[in-house]
Amino acid sequence: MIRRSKLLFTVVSLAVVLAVMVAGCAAPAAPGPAPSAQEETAAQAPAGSEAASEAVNEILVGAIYPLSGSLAATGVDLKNAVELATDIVNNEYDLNLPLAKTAGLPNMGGAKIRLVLGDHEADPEKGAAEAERLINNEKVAALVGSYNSAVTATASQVAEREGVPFLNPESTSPTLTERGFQWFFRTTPYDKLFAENFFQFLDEMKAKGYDVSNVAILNENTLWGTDVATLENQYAEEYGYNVAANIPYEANAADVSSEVQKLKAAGEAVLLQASYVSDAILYMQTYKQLDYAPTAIIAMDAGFVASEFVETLGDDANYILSREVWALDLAESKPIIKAVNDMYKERYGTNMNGNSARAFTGMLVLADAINRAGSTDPAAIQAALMETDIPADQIIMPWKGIRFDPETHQNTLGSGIIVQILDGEYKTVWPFDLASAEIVWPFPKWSER
Amino acid sequence: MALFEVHGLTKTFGGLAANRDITMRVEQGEILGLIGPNGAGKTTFFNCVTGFYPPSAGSVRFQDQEITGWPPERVCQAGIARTFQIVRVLGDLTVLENVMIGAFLRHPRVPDARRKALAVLELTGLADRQDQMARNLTIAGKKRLELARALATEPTLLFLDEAMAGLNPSEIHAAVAIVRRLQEQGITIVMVEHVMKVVMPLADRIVVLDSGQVIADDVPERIAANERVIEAYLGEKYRAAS
Amino acid sequence: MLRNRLPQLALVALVLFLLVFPTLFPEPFLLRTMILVLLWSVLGLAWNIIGGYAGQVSFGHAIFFGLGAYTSTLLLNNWGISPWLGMLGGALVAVIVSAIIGWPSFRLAGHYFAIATIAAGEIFAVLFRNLKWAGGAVGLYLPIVRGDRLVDFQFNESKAMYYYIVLGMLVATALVTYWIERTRMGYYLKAIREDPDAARSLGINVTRYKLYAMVISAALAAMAGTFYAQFVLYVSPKTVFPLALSIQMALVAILGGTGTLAGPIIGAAVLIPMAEYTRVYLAGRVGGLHLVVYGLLIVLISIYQPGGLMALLRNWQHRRRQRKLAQAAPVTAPAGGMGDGSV
Amino acid sequence: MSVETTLLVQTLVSGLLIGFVFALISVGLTLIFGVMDIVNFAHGEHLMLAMYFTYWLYTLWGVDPLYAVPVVAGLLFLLGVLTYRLVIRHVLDAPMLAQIFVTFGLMVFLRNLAQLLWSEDFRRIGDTLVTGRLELFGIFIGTPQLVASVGAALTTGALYWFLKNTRTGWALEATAENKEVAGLMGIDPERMFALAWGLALASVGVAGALLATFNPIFPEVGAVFVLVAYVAVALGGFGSVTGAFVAGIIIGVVQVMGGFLWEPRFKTILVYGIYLGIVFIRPQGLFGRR
Repeated sequence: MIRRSKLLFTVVSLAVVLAVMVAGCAAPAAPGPAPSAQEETAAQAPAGSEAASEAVNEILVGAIYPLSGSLAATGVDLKNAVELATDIVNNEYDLNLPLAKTAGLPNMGGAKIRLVLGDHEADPEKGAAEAERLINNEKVAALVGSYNSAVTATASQVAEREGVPFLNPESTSPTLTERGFQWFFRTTPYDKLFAENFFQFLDEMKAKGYDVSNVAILNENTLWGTDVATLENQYAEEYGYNVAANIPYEANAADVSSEVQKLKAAGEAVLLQASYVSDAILYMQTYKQLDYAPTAIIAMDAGFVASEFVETLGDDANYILSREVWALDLAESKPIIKAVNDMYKERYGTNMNGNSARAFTGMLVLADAINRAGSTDPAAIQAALMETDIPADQIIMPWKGIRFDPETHQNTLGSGIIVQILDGEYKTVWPFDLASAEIVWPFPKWSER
Repeated sequence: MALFEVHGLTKTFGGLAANRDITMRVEQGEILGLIGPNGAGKTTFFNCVTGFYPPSAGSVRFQDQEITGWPPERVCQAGIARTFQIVRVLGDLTVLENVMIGAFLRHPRVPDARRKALAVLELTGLADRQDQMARNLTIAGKKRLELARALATEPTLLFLDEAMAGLNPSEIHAAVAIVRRLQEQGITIVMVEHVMKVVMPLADRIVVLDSGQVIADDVPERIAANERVIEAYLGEKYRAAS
Repeated sequence: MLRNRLPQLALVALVLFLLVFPTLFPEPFLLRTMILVLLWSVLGLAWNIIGGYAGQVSFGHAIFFGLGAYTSTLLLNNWGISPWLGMLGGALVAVIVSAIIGWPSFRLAGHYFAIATIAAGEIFAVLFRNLKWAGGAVGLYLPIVRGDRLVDFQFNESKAMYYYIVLGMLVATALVTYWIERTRMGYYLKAIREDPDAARSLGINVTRYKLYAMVISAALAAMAGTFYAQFVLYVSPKTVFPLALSIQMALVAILGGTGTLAGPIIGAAVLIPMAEYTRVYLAGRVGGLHLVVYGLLIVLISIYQPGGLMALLRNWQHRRRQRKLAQAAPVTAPAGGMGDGSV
Repeated sequence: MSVETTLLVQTLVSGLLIGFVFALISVGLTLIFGVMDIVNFAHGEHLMLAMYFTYWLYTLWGVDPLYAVPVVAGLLFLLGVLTYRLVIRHVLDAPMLAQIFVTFGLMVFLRNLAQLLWSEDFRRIGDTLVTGRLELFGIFIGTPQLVASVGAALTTGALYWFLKNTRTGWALEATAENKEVAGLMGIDPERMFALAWGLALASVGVAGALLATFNPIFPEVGAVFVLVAYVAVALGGFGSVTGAFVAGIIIGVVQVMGGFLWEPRFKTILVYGIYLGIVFIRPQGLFGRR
């Protein structure tokens, strides 16, 4: 009897699983990492230790990203980007990018870079564990990663301990470069700069004769959102704007009407918002439902530039302004972007986005440094990174180039852009000289759209 | 001076009274039978005097000490032990462990508690099953285990709530024997029984409850002849029959 | 003769193995995994005292872990007080808080208690996310201290010291558990778990003993928290206060077998490496598949082996004993609930 | 109305609207507990499944969520019975821990399975029959929210009527009161348990379908609602349908009002605080028996 019910249970549960699997594959949005990833990780598992000996013609670089768990989708984008960069370094391509035209690293007899992946599931402890493993077991020469600021913090801490260069292409928490680390380098401009951009932008709008004196600050109150809000408050004061409301909220809420009510109570203002995607969407719906239309909504990217945002909201997503680090329409002023994006799209079926573009760039910067170092000795690579000087035309970012601050190791030439969603597309609207579309201002009333 | 006295004890649940103005006394060393038809309030009475329900009114005295409204553990520490109508053995523990937990009250150290427990198991004839899981015992076994567990706390006064219910004649016989032995050891016993004929030969005195009130308090012989008692029970019989 | 000694011998062998482990496998990632196994054994055992022995399912133990981590870290960062003292400080704080939470919560029946602990846990998470002086959501970074001195409780060159410290903590926790199991307290806690009313009728002050269990459990969890802070050198609400953490503490215990000494250790020894290695080898391939497997695993365990892995062992032993004493008292079948007299 | 009052009323209304949804979700949870003393920790995931079912019905066959309500309810009823037969039945006599963990494991399993199959992406049902909003005296009411609230009220009402006025309903309550007695009365507890699971998930199915009209759909969506549901269930007294319903609404209002009048980020503290406060004073919850 027991035995039979056991059997029954096992069989049925298996059946159920299979059934759902099938159903799932029918689903359009089923995740499927590129096959190349599999070979890579498959190779990585056994290789490891002996890789150290043949390091001469093969340089191992560790990449730590959220490959599973709640950020898996983003993690896969990032992984694809660093893979593409690696491939461009390892093989010959006619692109005006560092190391593209040669196969492998010329200064090291054409040695090739091999990526070793680590998955941190967005958990700082696991991030540190992976850094530990990649450095000691896989004997990687350097690390890139790790998207989530908190994870980057702990992972880079391990790298700092072990004395291995850690290049961070896409975490924007200011604290990261304020730790006085020797081995930590960051290519992306960070929230401090973005926050300042907002007010530079607002000043320029003022200059154009628009009335913008009040700002309201709305932020989710985890690590990132809190940092952002603090900075926005600082600059608001510095640039002489009045903060009409300052509302931190708990992420992943079921209902945000009280927050929106508070915003309404605050009156006319430019809303500076920092939210992850689930909240971003919920807020937009609540704005519409409660008819809240501020002068403008300027978002600190994240949720507002996630692919789901426009997909989910459709037309309701229009007219949102968001800071960005990158936008596809920059190709109009920078053809190299198109070339790279085409390669990316051909392999992974999607366009690049701010995250993948930054990861891609970061990987190239690291490769360039290793090449100039001419060895896998961490100290040499670190020194080379310090020397890094890549001109604007050799990167796919809208930056003035890449050069690290000798103290903080923050890229000093980075800069952000502001995009606006128009007909479901992200158009660069600021800096005005890079703009590909005319900005819509102020944010239209819900009843009038 | 009586060992245990109850004065005007009343317990009401949202308006309806389960015990109404009960007054009775228990003398040192006697076996008192507490009987009555279903729903007469016997178990409620037990729960009130052993601290599981706070009485709505009235007082409970034990050894010249006011114990009204004391929590169960304190009542037990004072020397009053009880068993439950629906057996509450600690199923996941062995028979020995069950009894040891009772014994710990007076013997904090494990070896002493075990010694005490083994003695009680001997007395209650459970010694041969000491390693069995309590949940695997028969109803009779479980009831006996509860009794043993209560005894292990070395009570002066012992409340047995239908210790015989659901037992077959031979098991009842054994149980009766045990109760007698306890009395010889000087333990005062109050036993609730639903079935009159079980208590009759055993009890020195019998108190009859009906719909929450004491309707008789007398020696067994005269209880048997008591009009109201018979009536209460006949009514019960009819109810049972229907 | 020798067979009866078998367990002791096994234990000795195990201890020896654990002692030489770092020298046998100095390789850092393996060592780190082992450290996590030991750390989770400590947490599992800590949870087991209140959740396993006393049967009060707590889904809020992250509170105490977190308090331990934060207390020592704040003491260190603000006043440079040694984490070792911080560890005691954290334990103290946890004891106080657990008493404050426990005292009223214990009046709640099983599920009310479980959910009350969830609620308490959430409150602490939100609270610490918003406490500026505790780093808020950003959390706290611990300064890197070179030199690997024992007093600093920080070791950058080799993880071995971390390993021995947490091993020591495990031994201590195990001894506490052993002591509880072998004294009146252990029996009382089990009695409370099985039937609080019966326990009270036997003169057991249920609330007091639950409180003892809670306080001890909390103190141990807090000490583990301090260790974690020193180990990861970063503390934040997201990492030390999440519900998931409380749940894994319980999971480790139930997987191995609640209310037993070896259970949580076995549980951790199975679960943690599984988690670590699935992550390493599945990285980037089927994201999150291992979590699906976990879920199924938990369900199957709860259904077919509620006693956890320990129960498997015990049954096996039991059968051996049964075979030995063939003339054992016949185990009578459990009588159904119906017979238990009328209500 | 002055601006302030408008804001206050608006906030109150929003609170009520979300409260009704909480209420319906809590009702299912409490039913299971009432009948068999088991907390379904996978309740949120069942809600999530309901929302996905609604979504697929809409995208694959263009069924409007409103019409999908009965279908999804039916599907979840079956799922409930199945869950009982395959999983829960096996732990009826198991220790409480096992009972808690079996549904907990179910939660982990379902949530990550959804993540694996349908990815983290947010999905939303675009245009439904109920898209839009009403405006009365400057107070805005989202039509979907309104419909959801009404639906929630009706479903709970129906459930309540069923429990009080049908033989099966009585049997169910009898089982909740006392299994032995119910057994003696010739009620088969097993059937009642299965029924309880069916009904509970059916009601969460209704909630899911209605929620899908305005809430984005993603694997963790259940977690967002279920913690509140636990609190509502305990607050209303485990097992009390009316209790859970009222408690759900109370929590909705408290949360939104509190958030508006106090710091929004302390909303959660407010809710859990009140919960703790009440259960400490009244461990059986607001409407709980015994």
